[in-house]
Formats: sequence, C-alpha cells, structure tokens
Amino acid sequence: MKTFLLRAWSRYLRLTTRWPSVGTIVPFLPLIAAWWIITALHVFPPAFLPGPADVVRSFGTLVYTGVLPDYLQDSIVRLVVGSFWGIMLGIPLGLLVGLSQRAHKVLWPLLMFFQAIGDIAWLPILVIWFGYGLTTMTVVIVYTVIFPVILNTVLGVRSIPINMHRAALSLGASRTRMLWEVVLPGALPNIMTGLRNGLGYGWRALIATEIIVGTSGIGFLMFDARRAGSVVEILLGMIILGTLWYIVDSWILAPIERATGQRWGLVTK
Amino acid sequence: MLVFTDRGAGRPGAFRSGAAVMRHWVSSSLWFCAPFAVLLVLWAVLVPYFDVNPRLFPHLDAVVQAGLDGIKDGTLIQHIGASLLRVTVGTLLALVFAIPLGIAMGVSPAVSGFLTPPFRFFSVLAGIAWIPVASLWFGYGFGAITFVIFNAVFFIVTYNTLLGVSTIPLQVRHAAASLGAGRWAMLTEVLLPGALPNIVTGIRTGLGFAWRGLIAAEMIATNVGLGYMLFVARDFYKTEVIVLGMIVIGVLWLLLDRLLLAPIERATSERWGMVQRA
Amino acid sequence: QSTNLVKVKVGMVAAVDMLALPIAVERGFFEKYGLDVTIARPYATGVDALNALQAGETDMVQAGVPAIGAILRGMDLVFLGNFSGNATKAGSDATLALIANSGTGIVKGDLKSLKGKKIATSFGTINHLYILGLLEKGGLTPADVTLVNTPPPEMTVALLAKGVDAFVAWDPAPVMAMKDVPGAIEVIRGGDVISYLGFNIALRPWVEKNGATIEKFLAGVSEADQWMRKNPKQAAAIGTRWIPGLKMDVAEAAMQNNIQQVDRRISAHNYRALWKAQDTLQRLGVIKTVFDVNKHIEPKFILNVMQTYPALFSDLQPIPADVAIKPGFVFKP
Amino acid sequence: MKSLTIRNLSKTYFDVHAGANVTAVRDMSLEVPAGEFVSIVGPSGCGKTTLLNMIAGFIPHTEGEITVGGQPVKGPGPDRGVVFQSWALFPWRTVLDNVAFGPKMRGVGRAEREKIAHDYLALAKLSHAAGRYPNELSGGMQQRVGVVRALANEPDVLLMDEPFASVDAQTRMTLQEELTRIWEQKRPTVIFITHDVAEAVFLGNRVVALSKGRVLEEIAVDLPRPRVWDELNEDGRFKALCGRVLQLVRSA
Amino acid sequence: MKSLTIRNLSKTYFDVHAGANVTAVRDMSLEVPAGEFVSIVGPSGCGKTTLLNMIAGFIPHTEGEITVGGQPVKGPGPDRGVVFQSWALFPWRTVLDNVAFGPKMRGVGRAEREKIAHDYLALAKLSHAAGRYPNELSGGMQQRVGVVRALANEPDVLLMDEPFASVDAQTRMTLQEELTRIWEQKRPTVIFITHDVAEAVFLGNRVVALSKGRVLEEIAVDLPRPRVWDELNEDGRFKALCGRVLQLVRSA
Ligand SMILES: Nc1ncnc2c1ncn2[C@@H]1O[C@H](COP(=O)(O)OP(=O)(O)OP(=O)(O)O)[C@@H](O)[C@H]1O
Ligand SMILES: Nc1ncnc2c1ncn2[C@@H]1O[C@H](COP(=O)(O)OP(=O)(O)OP(=O)(O)O)[C@@H](O)[C@H]1O
Ligand SMILES: [Mg+2]
Ligand SMILES: [Mg+2]
Repeated sequence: MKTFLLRAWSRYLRLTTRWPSVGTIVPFLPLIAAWWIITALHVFPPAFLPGPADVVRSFGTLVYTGVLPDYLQDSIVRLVVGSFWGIMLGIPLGLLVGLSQRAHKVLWPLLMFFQAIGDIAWLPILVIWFGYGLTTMTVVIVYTVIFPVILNTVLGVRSIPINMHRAALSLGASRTRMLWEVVLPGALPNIMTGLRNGLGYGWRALIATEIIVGTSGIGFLMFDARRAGSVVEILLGMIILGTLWYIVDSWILAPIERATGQRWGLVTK
Repeated sequence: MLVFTDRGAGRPGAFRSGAAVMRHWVSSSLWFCAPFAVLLVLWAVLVPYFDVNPRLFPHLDAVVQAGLDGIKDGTLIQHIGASLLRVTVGTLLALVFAIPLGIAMGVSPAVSGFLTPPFRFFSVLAGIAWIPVASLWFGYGFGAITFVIFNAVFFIVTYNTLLGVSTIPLQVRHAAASLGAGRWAMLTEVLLPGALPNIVTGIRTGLGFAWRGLIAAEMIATNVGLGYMLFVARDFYKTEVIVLGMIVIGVLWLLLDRLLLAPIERATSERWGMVQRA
Repeated sequence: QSTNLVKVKVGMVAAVDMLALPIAVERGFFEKYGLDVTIARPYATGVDALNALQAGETDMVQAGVPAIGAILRGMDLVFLGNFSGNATKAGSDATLALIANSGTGIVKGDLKSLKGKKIATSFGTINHLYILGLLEKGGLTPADVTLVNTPPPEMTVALLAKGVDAFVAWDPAPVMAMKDVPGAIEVIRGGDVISYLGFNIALRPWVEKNGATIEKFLAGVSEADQWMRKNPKQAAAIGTRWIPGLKMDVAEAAMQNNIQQVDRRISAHNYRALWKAQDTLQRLGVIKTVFDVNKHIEPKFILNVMQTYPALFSDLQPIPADVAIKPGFVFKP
Repeated sequence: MKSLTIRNLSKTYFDVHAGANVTAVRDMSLEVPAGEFVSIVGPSGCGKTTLLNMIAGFIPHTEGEITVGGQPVKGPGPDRGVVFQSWALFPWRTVLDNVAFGPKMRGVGRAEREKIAHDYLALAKLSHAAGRYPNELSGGMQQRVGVVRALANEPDVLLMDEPFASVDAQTRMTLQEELTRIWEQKRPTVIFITHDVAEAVFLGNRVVALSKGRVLEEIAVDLPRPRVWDELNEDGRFKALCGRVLQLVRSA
Repeated sequence: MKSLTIRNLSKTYFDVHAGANVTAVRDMSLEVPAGEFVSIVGPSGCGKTTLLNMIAGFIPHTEGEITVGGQPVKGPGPDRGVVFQSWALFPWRTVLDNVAFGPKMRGVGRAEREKIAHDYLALAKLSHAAGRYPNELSGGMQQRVGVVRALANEPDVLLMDEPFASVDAQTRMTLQEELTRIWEQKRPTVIFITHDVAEAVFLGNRVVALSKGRVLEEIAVDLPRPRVWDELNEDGRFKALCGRVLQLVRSA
C-alpha cells in the first residue's frame, strides 16, 4: 500500500514536471469533490451552501447579462490603481526606514501604530472625507498594501550582509547608486514577499471597501446579493478573486522571483 | 541622511553603568513617543483652528472625554478584554498552523508543489467573505470571529516563514545534517532560528491584519469588543468613539510590538548578527 | 421635452421597502411630473446614504434611524415624506418579525418565552427599536435577554448555526429564515409595537431652494407607491432586478408585508414615531441628547401633494382627524 | 571506522537559467581504506568541493557510485563530519554551542557536551571566545570553530575543505600537529582538501592530485609518524615529496 | 597615489548584549609612504581585518587618527579598493558585472568597462566563467573575482585581506607575480594581509607583524624587483627574511 502510494506520488511528480498545469489543477480536485459531496448530501441547507453547479449557473447568468465583466473590470481598475500607489510609496518608504537610523526612529513607531488600525476602521472617516468614489478605495487599498511592503522591505534591507554595502562603497558607488545596485537587489527576495502579502491583502481590502463604498465591483456583487440572502454570488466572487490572484501570482510574481532571488542563489528552491 | 557605515559595530562607551542604561532607556522611550506627541499637538491645534466639524474629525478633548467615560463605566475595558482574547486565540491558532506549514513548504519541494496552488488561491479571500460559510462550519459567534482572525494572520505568516527557510544558506543546513541533526533537531535548531527574522516580520504584519480582521468580524454576533464599539459608534456618527477605538487598537498593538516582538528580535536575530541593528 | 425636465439625484439602500424609487424611474412616473431622476447607487446602509448626501453626491436620500444620529451630530436634515410607515395609526411594523429556532423554548406568539434567550438584532436600526418594543410588550426588560449585534444579511446563518436563539430583522431575512432554516418559528410579525421610520431626507439649504422639485418628486414616488400597492407581484419582479440575489418567491412574500405600510403621507403619528425613537434610544443611553422633531420634519410639501393629487392616496385609509396635520403643525409629546 | 569507495563518479551541474552544463567531476574512481588520511590537491575549480559534497551526501551525483563503509551514500549523516570551505557556522548559536552541537545531537548531556566543547575550543585556542556569537569573531577564528565543531563529533569519516586557509602560520602548524595527533588516536578516515602542498604532504598517507574533475595522480607519503614540523622541515624526503606534488599541481 | 598615516589608533568593540569590551587594535601607529607595498602578518584575531576596515572607512575608530593622502578618513571611497576576507561578491550580478562594477560607478561606458572586466578576468583565468553568477563558482574562483574586482577599479590605495587564501598554489604564484607587475606599473599604495610568510616577503617592500592589536615589528624587504618565484626560491636572502618573519609570527 505504502509503496503503491509512493509510486503514485512519484508518477504524479513526473507528470507535473512535464505538464505544470496538471500540478495547478490537481490539488483543487479534492477540494471541489468535498464541496460537491457536502452539498449533494445536504449537510447544510442548499440556501446556505450552494453547490458547484449553482455557482457555475450563476456565473453563466452574470456573464450573460454583462454584470460580471463590468464589475470585474471596475474591481481590477481599483486594484491596479491602489496597488500601484501602494508599491510606489511602500518600497521607497521601506528603503528609507531600513537605511536611515533617523527615519527609523521617527517613522517606526508611527508605522506600527497605524498598521494596526485597519482599513475598515478608517472607512467611516474616509468616506466622509473623500466621498464614495475611487479616491476612498484607492486610499484604503494603498493603506493595506503599504504595510507588508514596508515591513518586508525594511527586513530585506537590514538582512543584506554589511560587506555588500562596504564593497560597493569602496568601489565608488555613490549613496544613491547604492540603492539601485546593492540595496534593491539584496532586499529583493523580501520585497517580493512583501509585495505578495501586500497585494494579496489589498485584494481583500478591496472586497471590504466595495461592500461599503462600492456601486460596482466583485465585492459589491457579493454583498449586495448577500443582503438579499443569496450565498451563491459570494462563493462565485471568491472563486473569481482567487483565480485572478492565482494568475497574477504565478504569471507575474513567481517568474520574477525565479529570475532574481533563486537565480542569484539568495533563496534556495 | 542614509547611514551605511558602522551598523554592525558596537558603540563604545554606551551602557557602562546603571545610570547610563537608565538614560538610554529614557532617551529611546522619548524618541519613541516624540512622533506621537507631534501628532497630538497638531491635532489639538489644527482641528479647533480650522473649526473642523466633529462629524468629519473629532476634537482631541472629545476623544479624551470618550476615553475617560469608557474607563469610568468599565465598558472600554470590557471591549478591550473581549477583543484581546479573540485576537490572541485567532493569532495563536494561525501561528500554530502557519509556521509548520511554511517550514514544510520551504523544505520540501513536493509539499510546496502540491500546496502552493490552493494556498495562493485562498490567500486573497477576505475574512468577511468567509463569514457566511465559516459560521456554518465553526459556529456563529466566537467560531466565525476566530476564523476571520485566523484567516488574516495565517497566510502572511506562512509566506514569511517560507521565505525565511529558503534564505538559510544551504551550507548551514548541510552542516547540521552532517553533525547528526535529525528532522526534529533540524527544525528546532536550524530552520526555526534561521527563519526567525522573517517569522517575526510575518507576525508583525499578520497581527496588524488580525486587528483589521477583528474589526470586520466583530460586526457579527456580539455585543462587546472594539470592533463592535466602532460599529455602533459609526451608526450614531460618534466620530470621537471611532477615533478612540482606533487609538486604543494602535496603542495596544504598539505595546505588544515593543514589549514582545522587538525584544525577541533584539535578543535573537540582531544579537546573532543576522540582521543589522536598527 | 426631456430638456426641460429638472434633474435630481437620489440615493437609496438596496432593500424591498425602498423600491418605490426605482419603480417610479422604471415606469416613468417622474417624467410625468417633470423630473429627471437618477438613482445614485444603492448604498450599503442608511449611514452610507446619509454620508453620500453630506458629501454632495445626492440631493435626496431615503433613510431611517441613522438620521437621528446624524442630526444630533450637526447635520441639518429635513424629513419630507415616508417611504415606509403609516400615517393612519400609531404602530406600523409589518415588515419586521421575530424568528426563533425550534427547541429553544421560545413559543410562537409568546413574548415572555424570550426571557434568558440570546437574540440577534442590528444595533442602531429599526430592528433594535422593534425588539425593545417587543420586550416591553412582553413585560420584559432588555436585561432579561442577551442582545447581540448582527447585520441583517447574517441573521439566517446565525439562526441556522444556532449562534443565537432568535433574531429580529426586516424583510427579507425573516421570510428567508422561515423558508430555509428547518423548524424556524415566526414568534411574531409586526404587531404595531412600534412605528416604522423611513423618510425621504434632504439637507435644509437644498430644501429651501427646491420646494417645487420636492413636490414633483413626492408626487412621483406616491404614484409609484400606489402602483406597488396595486401590483405587488410586478413590483416584486422589479425588486429582483434591483436587488441582486433576491429570489422571486422571497420578494413576493416580502412585498406583501411591505405594501401594508407604504404610505408617503405625514401625520402626527410620524412625528410621534420619531420622537418615541429618540426617547427610547436616550433611555438606553445610546444617545445623550434629543432634538426637536418639529425642526426636522417639514410636512408642507407632502401636504401640498396630498391636496393637489388626492387620487394618488385614494386607496389608502384616510388619516383620522385627530392626527391629521396642517402646515405649521407643532407636535407636543 | 569506515572505508570509502568512489567508482566512476560524475557530476554535472545543470544551469537551468543559462541552459548550460558544467561538468565538475568526471568518471572519477578512488579507493580509501578505513582509517586512511588522504590529502587532495588540485587547481581552483577542479571539482574538489563538489567531490566532497557528494561524499557528504549534500548533492546527488550524476553517475557512478559512492559507498562509505560499504553502504551507498544516501544523504548526510553524522558518520561523516564536514568542515566547510565557507565555515557555515550557525549564526544563532554561541561558539560553545556551535561546537557542542554534534554531541547534543547524539544526546550527550549538557554538562558533558560543554566539557567536550571546551576541550576542543582550548585545542583551537578559542577558549576566550566561547560565549561569543560567530559574527563577533575574526575570519580565522570562525574557521577554527568550524574545524573543531566537526572534530568534536568524532565522526568515522572527516571531510575537510581547506580548513586552515584563513589561519595564521603559527596556529596552523599547531592545528596540523593536533590533527595528526587526533587522527593517530582515533583513526578516522580523512579526506583533506588543501592548496598548501606542504600541508598536504605533512598530513596525508597519500596525496591525490585532481585536475579538471579527474584524478591526475596519487602519491603515497611514506614518512614516519608522528610527524612534527621541526623535524620534517629539515627532512629531504619531505622536501622531495613536496616538490613532486607542487610539480603535479603546476602541470594540472 | 596616496600615502597612509596611522597615529595612535585604537578600536574597541563593544558588545551591547554581553556588556563586554573587546579591544581589537590598541594605540597603533604606522606610516606608509605613497606607492609602498606593505605586507601585514600576525596571528588570527590580532586585529588585521579591523585595522583594514578602519582604513577603508567601514567602521569608526575609537581613538587616534587615520589619514589617507593627508585627508582624515571619513568613510569608504573609491580611492581605497578593498578585497574582502569573505569575498563579498554581489550575488545578483554575474562575474563580469561584478568586476565591471567599479568602472561602471566611475561612469565608464558599457563596452569599455566590459573590456576592462574581461581583461582582468583573463588575468585571473576566469574568462570562461564571466557569465555565471557567484553562487555557481568554486570558492577559489569567487575569491579571485573579489581580487580582480578591486584591481579593475585601479584605486590609489589597495587594501587586501588574505586575498589568495583559497587559491591553489599554482594560480596563487601567477596572481602574486601579476600583482607585483601591476603594482610596479601603477604604483598604488598596498596594504596586504596574509598568513603566508613567503607571500608577505615576496610581495612587500616591508612586512609589518602585528600582535594583539599592536605593531610588533617592521621588517624592510630589500629584495630587488621585479621578483619572480623561480629566482627567489633559491635566494638565500629571501629565505632568511622568511625565516625572520616566521620567527616573529611564532613569537607573537
Ligand atoms: N563585530 C565584532 N564584535 C565584537 N568583536 C569583534 C568584532 N569583529 C572582530 N572582533 C574581535 O576583534 C578581534 C580582532 O578581529 P579581526 O577580525 O580584526 O582579526 P584578524 O586579525 O583579521 O584575524 P584573522 O586573521 O583571523 O582574520 C578578535 O578578537 C575578534 O573576536
Ligand atoms: N552550484 C553550481 N552551479 C554550477 N556550477 C557549479 C556550481 N558549483 C560549482 N560549480 C562549478 O563546478 C566546478 C568545480 O567547483 P568546485 O567548487 O568543486 O571546485 P573546487 O575544486 O572546490 O575549487 P576551489 O579550490 O576554488 O574551491 C567549477 O567550475 C564551478 O564553477
Ligand atoms: Mg572548493
Ligand atoms: Mg581577518
């Protein structure tokens, strides 16, 4: 039995190296099966836990009526704008705090303080300030993206062996060039993890924000339906978000990681 | 402004005597508080000066008053107590699962190959979206709230642990193996300490998100907790209570970071020279 | 012709009792009175709708209890009509219900059996006022039960997962719980325990400048009200389009409850309802001060509409003389 | 003590990114009887560290066979102690705890393993640094910690990769003499990589010269033991052997 | 080219955690005229790397004074090139880019700086590895990259910390001869730390022996240049000097 399992496993591994997409899909199969069985057995009333078929059907209708594509587009635009600013502000701030003792002294307590106060706590005040538009959403997403990015960048900068700095300085690198030549690449593995965490949580924040300030978007869709008592759209929304994120992660973030940190031997595979 | 030199080196002459240690402690505490003092002063001066409507942003004294009231009638303490308990339980649960998983994924390509797709998929699904489903599984109330917090901490700590493990130089792991370290010793003696700087950063960000998750989760099935306090305050436009809640959360978290995480960091990864001193 | 229509932007919350607004838009009632109404967006809650009003994103919104807090915090709101409520009697709560789990010892129709139970309600909303009214009616005090806060969409799950013994909420949650939660008991529906609060609201400066527009608007929604009362099924169908996820059967049941208190008119009962709500909240300690209801209800526009277009209200019970009001009416508790 | 057999061993690094192959060890065979001390010399990049890593079980070989004590190598184990070219100390443990790590893994009690560690640290003249962390040590000190960490575990096979490269001449001689002394006592099988020709001859029973991943030549060292620098420095045979090895390395 | 003056220099490391002081350099004075080649020897842990770090401007000194070209040292600069004991290559740059880093910082155009880098790599026999990343090199190869990276920048002062410790005997000799050749051409001021006594004498105009953070003695090396191993190996004066230095190190 054990050897059989082992053989099956090694067969599976070989299969996934040949066709990586198999490795992407197979792990989900048990999950979907479990979901399907639970709903088929009516462990919970169907109104509370719809099955895969219901979700697919609602996907069909929402696509057909054009609601889903529109909402998806809105959500993605918000996310892109928010993430862009989150990264553009987060990485430089992280570098600053990681490099400068003085900036660390002043900013670190503030960072710690404000990172605990979540986006949701800010929302009531933000909507009064900025209204119910893109600004509020952007602020919330930036606010969410920025902390993981900053904290991980700081850690990355501080983990660069000191002799790297020294080598570059004594080879004539100016302080500004150090940033590009030493600090950024050296901190990159950590920055990537910060990005991954930050963008992931930005995605989450978008949902929370759309519930309250949205007129459209996946989060709005999910919770509007929820107010009317439907769970199908929630599940559908989760699946769409998860899939989108999967694509972003494995088509953008993971290749960058492979081409940098792993290539340079900074992280082991 | 950028300081590169002498970061690993000691500072001669510091902390020679008890008095010096005291002085250092006082000065670092002052430095720590200074940014907040500036914010408070700005707040106390600017809000009345521009005559900001309390619905937009409350006056400092109103917030102080709300805090005093809450302390006097005991409700604030109750809210804090309830929230702290939930955050603690949710976070601990998350750590218990996240750190081993992160290590397993960092060590074994097979595990990470199989788990990475679902892991990536689920990592972006917000806690509140889970509430309807989670409450079916874990029970409405404490179960669902704990799950939301767990969900907020779990992924971030796992990713950071994973990174921490994979940045341990291979040779160090080899050294331990050839000195006879078994699986367990490898875990406790090499992987955990080696990944520690990253784990701490993971916990630091994760806990931040735990508080956020809490606020969202305490909208359901409860009549106590800071999230609940914010929620009710919002319905009655009590901005001073909202801001009070934010400040309480921030301060709690600062205390936690300064009294727990920062000392851990100082005693470990900084002490070991794995990261440069801040 | 559309060029001389007056443009107005109105906000609503996606809920069954707000539907007169989209119905008036869809069926063209506003054009009839010379208005071009855009519905800004369905907001998540009344608080958000009021925030949007403050931020200038809309000219008018429909909201209920949250407006009390907003006025106390210095928003100068004026109430112009009722989207849900009743001008002819003191109580109107047909859209609210108390639903309990079986096996909790709670008995249908017996409010006393609530003693010691855990009941979910949405704090700071009409649900909250309703359960307080029910407790009083049953001879209980709030201390006799455990009230926990839960947003209406979560009510049914809370009940199913046995996180609470019972909940009070507005439709469609009670309708759905009866349908989806096995063994759920409708302990009480409505019962005229409290008066519903649901107002057409605008900011005072806007009200002062746009009297004519307000009357056109009220006429339009009143016609929609009447249409809804007459065609509940069709109204429910429109509802399923405006409220995503709303199922037809649920919508129809909710609409049946809803039309029992679709009455745009204002009488002394509505003044009392607002006053009473404040009084309850103050006794509860949720608010510290109260405002004068006379300052914030402006009946003259709806009174004009009632006079100009009596046919719009002909299917409703007439307002009893002792509570009927004229312009300049002053409410005394 | 265990013997070591290497048969037709090859190792090709495949660079996924560049898509290029680098063959570090090709078709190498070597027989080391139990308890022998073999010095390995060869130009930089000829595959010495790669060979050592394969014996230690850190990296898989591409072709061929390695057995230690008759058992094929499957992975790292405490029977084969390793001294790393890049030291590889645990930054999170003090010097003492680094050295006591091996005994700890064997389950030796605290008091005893600290005694062992202290003894070995004294041998490397590092007693004063026992409580420090590796990042507070000089390069040579770190290297010596790496050496005694491996010694303290008393493995059957000792694999040492340029263990004295960063140690000063005087300390180096002491360490070399200590190493021969320990070797004579415990008789582990030793693979000792060095660039110092005199060191290779002084320590080894045999000197193996590598070149481009292959064994170029093996030279038996039949000098009597115990070997002491003061005597050997004047010894003609020693000099002759050194000259031959140097010749070999130069031609490699 | 710049002269180097060290006056009453001290360095004490303070260990915040242990609360202990370690004095690595104490009251040291040294005068190096522009263009001189000074070898520094001394037992492990005697403060050589610390001294070098202070000259490079990496760490502040506790007391005393260092001037380079008459200017007090304030921080690191491209006038002082450094070869690190631990190599300190940039893992994120290829070998070629590592070597081309200095010229790039000086603003040399791509084509030219790659030419420079290729020339220096050829000198270190590393042309074949130009496109690889440091983690794909053997230890000795990495060390050689570190050396030519410093050389390629043609600094006024060269600070080298055991630069040939991991390089095999043959390559080492070549590199030593190359270094003397370059030094004779460009005449930088060189501080060369080594544990190899013969190397110290072969390369230096002067050998400075350190002990416990102090200068123990200085020995002038008056051998004629250009120096070539094949000649010096037989040279009596060379051997005598080596003997004297070895004596010194042993007594330190
Ligand atoms: N960061 C540090 N913190 C505390 N002590 C240190 C630190 N760096 C070096 N030391 C101590 O200073 C002394 C001198 O170290 P240094 O690195 O200068 O020696 P070295 O002469 O270069 O030795 P080696 O030949 O072994 O490289 C040593 O005792 C060492 O332990
Ligand atoms: N991880 C790797 N990826 C690709 N090539 C590698 C890797 N490690 C080593 N090599 C190559 O394999 C060859 C042998 O390297 P190895 O480290 O075994 O040499 P070595 O004999 O130990 O040299 P040195 O004396 O310089 O330490 C070299 O050409 C090196 O570039
Ligand atoms: Mg090697
Ligand atoms: Mg040194």
